[in-house]
Amino acid sequence: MAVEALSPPVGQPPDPDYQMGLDLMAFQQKQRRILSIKIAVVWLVLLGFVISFLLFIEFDFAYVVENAWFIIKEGAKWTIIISVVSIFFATILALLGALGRLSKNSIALGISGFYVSLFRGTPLLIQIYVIYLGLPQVGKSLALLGASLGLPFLSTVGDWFILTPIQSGVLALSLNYGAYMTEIFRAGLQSIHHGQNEAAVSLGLSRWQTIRRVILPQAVRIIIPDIGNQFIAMQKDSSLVSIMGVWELTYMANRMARKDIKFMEMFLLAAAAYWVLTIISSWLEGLLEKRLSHAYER
Amino acid sequence: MAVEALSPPVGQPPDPDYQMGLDLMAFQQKQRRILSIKIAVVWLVLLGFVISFLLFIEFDFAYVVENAWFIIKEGAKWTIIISVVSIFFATILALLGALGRLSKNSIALGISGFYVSLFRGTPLLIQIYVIYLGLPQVGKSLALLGASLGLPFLSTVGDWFILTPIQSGVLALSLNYGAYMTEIFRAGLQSIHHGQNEAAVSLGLSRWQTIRRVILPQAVRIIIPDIGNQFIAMQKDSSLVSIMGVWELTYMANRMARKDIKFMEMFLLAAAAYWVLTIISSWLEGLLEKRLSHAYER
Amino acid sequence: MNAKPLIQVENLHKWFGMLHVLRGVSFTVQTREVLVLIGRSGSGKSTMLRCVNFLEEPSAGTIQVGDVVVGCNPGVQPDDKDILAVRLQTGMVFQEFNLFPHMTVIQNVIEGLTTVKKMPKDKAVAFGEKYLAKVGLLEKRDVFPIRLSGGQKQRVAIARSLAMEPKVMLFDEPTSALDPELIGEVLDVIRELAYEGMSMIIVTHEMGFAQDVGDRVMYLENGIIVEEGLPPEMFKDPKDPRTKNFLEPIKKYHTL
Amino acid sequence: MNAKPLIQVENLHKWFGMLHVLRGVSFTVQTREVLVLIGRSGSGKSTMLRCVNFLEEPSAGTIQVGDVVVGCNPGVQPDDKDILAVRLQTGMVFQEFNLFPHMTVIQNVIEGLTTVKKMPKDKAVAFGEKYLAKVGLLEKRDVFPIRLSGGQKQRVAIARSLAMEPKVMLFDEPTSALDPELIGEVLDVIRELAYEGMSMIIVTHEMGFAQDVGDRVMYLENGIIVEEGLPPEMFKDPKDPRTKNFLEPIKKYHTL
Amino acid sequence: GGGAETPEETQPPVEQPIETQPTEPAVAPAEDKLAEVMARGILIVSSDPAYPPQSELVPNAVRPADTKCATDQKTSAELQGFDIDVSVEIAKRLGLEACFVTPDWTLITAGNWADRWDLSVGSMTITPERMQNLFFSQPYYTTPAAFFVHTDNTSFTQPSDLSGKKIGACTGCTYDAYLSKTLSIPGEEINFIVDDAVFSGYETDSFALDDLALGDGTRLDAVLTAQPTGVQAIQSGKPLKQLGDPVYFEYLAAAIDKAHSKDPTSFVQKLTEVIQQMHADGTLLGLSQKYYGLDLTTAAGEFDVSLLGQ
Ligand SMILES: Nc1ncnc2c1ncn2[C@@H]1O[C@H](COP(=O)(O)OP(=O)(O)OP(=O)(O)O)[C@@H](O)[C@H]1O
Ligand SMILES: Nc1ncnc2c1ncn2[C@@H]1O[C@H](COP(=O)(O)OP(=O)(O)OP(=O)(O)O)[C@@H](O)[C@H]1O
Ligand SMILES: [Mg+2]
Ligand SMILES: [Mg+2]
Repeated sequence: MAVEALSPPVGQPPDPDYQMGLDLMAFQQKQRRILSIKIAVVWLVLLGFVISFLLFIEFDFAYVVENAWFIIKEGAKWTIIISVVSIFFATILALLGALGRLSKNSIALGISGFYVSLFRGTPLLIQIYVIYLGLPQVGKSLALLGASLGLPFLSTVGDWFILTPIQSGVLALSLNYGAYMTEIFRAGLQSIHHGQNEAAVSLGLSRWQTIRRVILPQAVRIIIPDIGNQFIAMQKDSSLVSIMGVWELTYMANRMARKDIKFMEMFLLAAAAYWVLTIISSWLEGLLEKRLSHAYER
Repeated sequence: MAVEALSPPVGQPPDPDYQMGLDLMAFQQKQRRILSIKIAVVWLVLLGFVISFLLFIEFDFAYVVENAWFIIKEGAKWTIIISVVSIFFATILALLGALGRLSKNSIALGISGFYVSLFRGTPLLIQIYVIYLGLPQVGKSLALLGASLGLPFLSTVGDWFILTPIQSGVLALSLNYGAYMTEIFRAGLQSIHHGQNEAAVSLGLSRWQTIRRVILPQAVRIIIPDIGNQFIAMQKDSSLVSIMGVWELTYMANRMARKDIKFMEMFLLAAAAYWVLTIISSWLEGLLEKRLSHAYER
Repeated sequence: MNAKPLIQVENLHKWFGMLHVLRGVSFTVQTREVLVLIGRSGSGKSTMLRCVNFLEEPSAGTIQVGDVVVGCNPGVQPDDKDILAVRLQTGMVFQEFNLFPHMTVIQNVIEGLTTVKKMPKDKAVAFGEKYLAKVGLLEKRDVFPIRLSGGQKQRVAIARSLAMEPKVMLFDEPTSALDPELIGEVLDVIRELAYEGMSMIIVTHEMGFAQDVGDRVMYLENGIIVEEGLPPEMFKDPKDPRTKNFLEPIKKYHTL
Repeated sequence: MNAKPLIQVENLHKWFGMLHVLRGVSFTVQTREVLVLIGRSGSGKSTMLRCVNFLEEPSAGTIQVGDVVVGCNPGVQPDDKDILAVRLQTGMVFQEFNLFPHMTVIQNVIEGLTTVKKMPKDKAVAFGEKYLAKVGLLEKRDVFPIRLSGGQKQRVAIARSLAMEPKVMLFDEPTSALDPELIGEVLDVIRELAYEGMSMIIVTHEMGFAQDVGDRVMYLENGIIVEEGLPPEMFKDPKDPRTKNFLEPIKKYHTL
Repeated sequence: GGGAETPEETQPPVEQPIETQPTEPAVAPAEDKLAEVMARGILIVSSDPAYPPQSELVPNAVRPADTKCATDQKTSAELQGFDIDVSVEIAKRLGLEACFVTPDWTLITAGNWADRWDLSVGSMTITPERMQNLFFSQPYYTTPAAFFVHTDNTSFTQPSDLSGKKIGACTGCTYDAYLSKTLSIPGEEINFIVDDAVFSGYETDSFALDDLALGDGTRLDAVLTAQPTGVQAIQSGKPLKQLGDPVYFEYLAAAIDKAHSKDPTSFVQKLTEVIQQMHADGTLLGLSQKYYGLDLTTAAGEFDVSLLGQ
């Protein structure tokens, strides 16, 4: 409740029942506080269950404490870097994809439809494999082709196909999430009332001007929570890049676990780290959402 | 266009411009057909790219043809069984979760909130490990506890914690997707216009009757596409149960690949199989959606 | 003195946060009386109506409907049984119809009978058909709401409320969402109910209709009943300057 | 004969699938003339208005606005340049206002000027303020639309259209989404425009207002112009039985 | 590789009658793992068919009709390889049918099998860390670990040239430990001859070999892996070659969960006896020759299992 609402509106006679409103507010606030406390208690009880689960499985707390900082510092760094970079490119891809899906141009429609179907229809893991292991083979074939045709630049082009693990991971994550997000963005763009489009077009704005000036700025607000959700999911999916030896969270935990045969300890440490990352991301997303809703608050 | 619309409405004088309408319809149909053909051409060109990619990497088509049936028969069976069973339980969990999130009861709020946060916040892979590896240890501790306390039934209860790979996989997938779908269902329930709730309550329906008779039946229609999307995603995530030795699609492809060192061949075969499964699922979801929209068609 | 009123609301207050929407409203509705409520947007008309059947929980005040008396005080939740008793005696019709889109017309009408009153299906259908016939829509019995015009939807909504056989009907701007040429059919149904002696509270902007069917008119502003009286007098010659202020521009544009 | 009309629509047809919504409509609007369009819901009023500025593409017919003539034939896409030329000469006001919610009032008003007409920002703002003042909302300059009442929103929408200095204004039920006591302020603005000599086509259900500002009234039914004439005559004594049929119940309930 | 020696005992393996008496009479039969397995009639072995030629799946295999294996277990007809043959032989000598489950490596090495399977015959290296959770039998063979480089490479002539180079291996396995100089194998002195390797970890060795095959130094300079694995990659046409001699040997044994609900002591002893028998009668050597073309078993037969102190 904003502060201004707590004093009677200006220009009107003071409300003789003002105290009743204050009492009601106080009562409701108390109710809300009691509910929050009750919920917190439930969480604590459930956390207690989780911890007694750990006790049941003879969890080696000392080992976790000893190794936590190293794993989280190195692992979380890469998890965050890869997720952030990938969500950035995925957002761009999804934007282009959504515009393609909504256009009337057959080439844009065809490419965006194929892209979404292909990358949503196949597993991310396989996409990573193909990009990491398959692309270099294409590059090699290109170089061979260049040599036989006397086109040396093809060999340079071929080299571009040999991506580092990080590049491969970011490319695969961007393409995969871009495909899922294309559909989300499309729904977001379509959810803008068609009256907005009509008003813009009536003023003389072109189709592209309408999208850029009127539709997109409104859609952003709607799709921010979705981007946030995808970002959270991506943090976990980014663990798949560990198969290429990127030292992110899962890789670090897995390596330690295998070395010292402390699987439960390391997995639960990683899970806790992901959980914290998720909670932080949700919170940041909430902040961003709040900032963007400025124009929509009375 | 339904057949009835093609003849002029009864009770009105025949439209002298009827032919104009037919011509326009024919023209539009032609336009639409041309667009479809153009899009199909774009898809074919893109498929051509994919195939030339395969040629570049010296893809062994004969090998794939030889082994495809074995892998798909055994692998797709398990992929489908596990996905179908898991989406069923996930839907039930999500329904309960969503009702909990929307209730005013602190225990329901606390449990559903904790559930969603925990299972969305941690990776599915780790959830599978914990359920497969960790639960039996809890069961064992329970049995020990039972023995020391002289409660033999605790030992029976302890045995229930030892799950087979399939059970563990279904449990983990259901819990994980249930958490994501809780939020989807909550949004679906909330998207039903509050006037529906008010009308039901005015008639004297209780809160639960309102949910069961008025809100849920309408929400189902809205969330069916989401369930479909989750089901498609789950088909791919179900490959994680392979770590427990379930011979589903990814497992089969991977083990064949290792046997004959044909990674690209087997991964792309698996990818194609998943793609086909996805397309079939989308199509089934569309059918279901259509059936449910019966009451909403003029 | 009158007989015991059907509805008696005393000193009703409603706060939304620190927004004081109803500032101590008291009024009565006698059996067979039609009370018309007019006022600006945001003056609290809907809130008042919704407090009567507890769609909004009153912040303070006493509400009596039929034999049920519910006293509301800050921080005290009214009893669920009392609320249900009140709702069974009141029928509510909304501006946006709020038909259940997944049910046919007859299913809409019998929903309350079968689910709340636990009436056997066949008896409920007979009941429902009676009231569908009353609003002139028996032939739309098995149609889904989406195939009805706005006016037809609202008439089905009225039948749905009537089938529960309430003692009083509450109408919240029942024609505001309708195209002008469809308003008539709905008003005709309400008018007939009035002639048959149904007790009603009607919130409306159709001043001609209000004058026609209302036994009494109440003008609400800022959560306070500013003026009340007989319709012809109120509309021709409002006493309070605020009422005058409200009615003037409407009369200017609505009179042909 | 009149001078060359500002708008001349000839034999306009519009099909939605096999639904023949406009069945060969022809009419003209002279400079400084106010044409009022009335008719039932679904009769094609909005579609007709929207065809004039190509929000809907006409299926067949000729549309002339100012110096631009666009002939439409089945299967021929009109030229984008022509469509833009028509739109720059017409201002459109919608029932649901359609203000851009992410822009302040002044940003809404200058959007067309800066983006379409490429006017420098400061000049556009001066322009915008002039028209905001005209609709009496200069003090709401930097407010976001959500903080405006419905009547204020519609007045900003009118200012936004006027700022583009069109030759003709099209109003599609500009007050249908407004609470009754807010209708007056919007109608007053439109009335003033009429007195100043702005050419307009107005779709409205406010018959009192129509009679007041209209130079000519057209009654549309089933995509055909059934009757047209001078407002007082049409409303008092419609010739066609269909027009009579439409106006009767409205007069019954709308007259105090 | 290990020197090929003719086993002393050339007699064909004789099917031994099973001792139904548990070797440890102090433990009640119901509490004894071996007794439980014998009573059940099948031996449940874990083996992941991800590691040819030790274990791989058989395409289009037909499940025998008379099998006692449960529906979620695989029969010996559906899998093949060195480990599978060893498993079947062990089961046969116990008078049991071998049935297989196929959990991944992590789940096997983690221990706490919850009685889901009886033992792992999965070419598991004996390490002190694994001995926290598992008992090991007499090793049934050894594997040399060797470095592989691209055929184009001419600058490396021996493993010690790889110091400071980019070397790939599986993540968290013994090769990883060797490169980070933390490896210890009971009964063996490890000689760390590569310093400051830039380690690149992979989910499995085969991806490391794939990356090396892309070109000399393109992604990797060398890969450390099991010699048979590297040889198999070379045979499948990858442009790789072995660099110098193997750097160490791993002893690979059957493993048993320490946390079985029944006492596994006598079971472990019995297994050791059976494997020692298989060493003694040349069965294992025969299998080694069949799958690897060389003797990888003699050193394993000589391993003194009592050194493990378990
Ligand atoms: N649930 C709510 N939460 C907060 N404020 C509310 C709520 N419902 C109504 N209000 C506020 O209470 C005031 C009265 O609203 P109400 O709907 O009763 O007015 P009304 O007279 O029915 O207006 P209208 O003619 O527009 O229907 C308004 O200022 C409104 O914004
Ligand atoms: N985009 C569209 N697609 C299909 N049918 C349409 C479309 N737009 C309008 N129609 C149909 O065309 C007919 C005329 O619609 P229109 O909106 O022009 O009527 P109107 O006279 O403006 O009615 P109202 O008073 O309700 O605004 C209606 O039957 C409507 O259902
Ligand atoms: Mg209201
Ligand atoms: Mg219209």
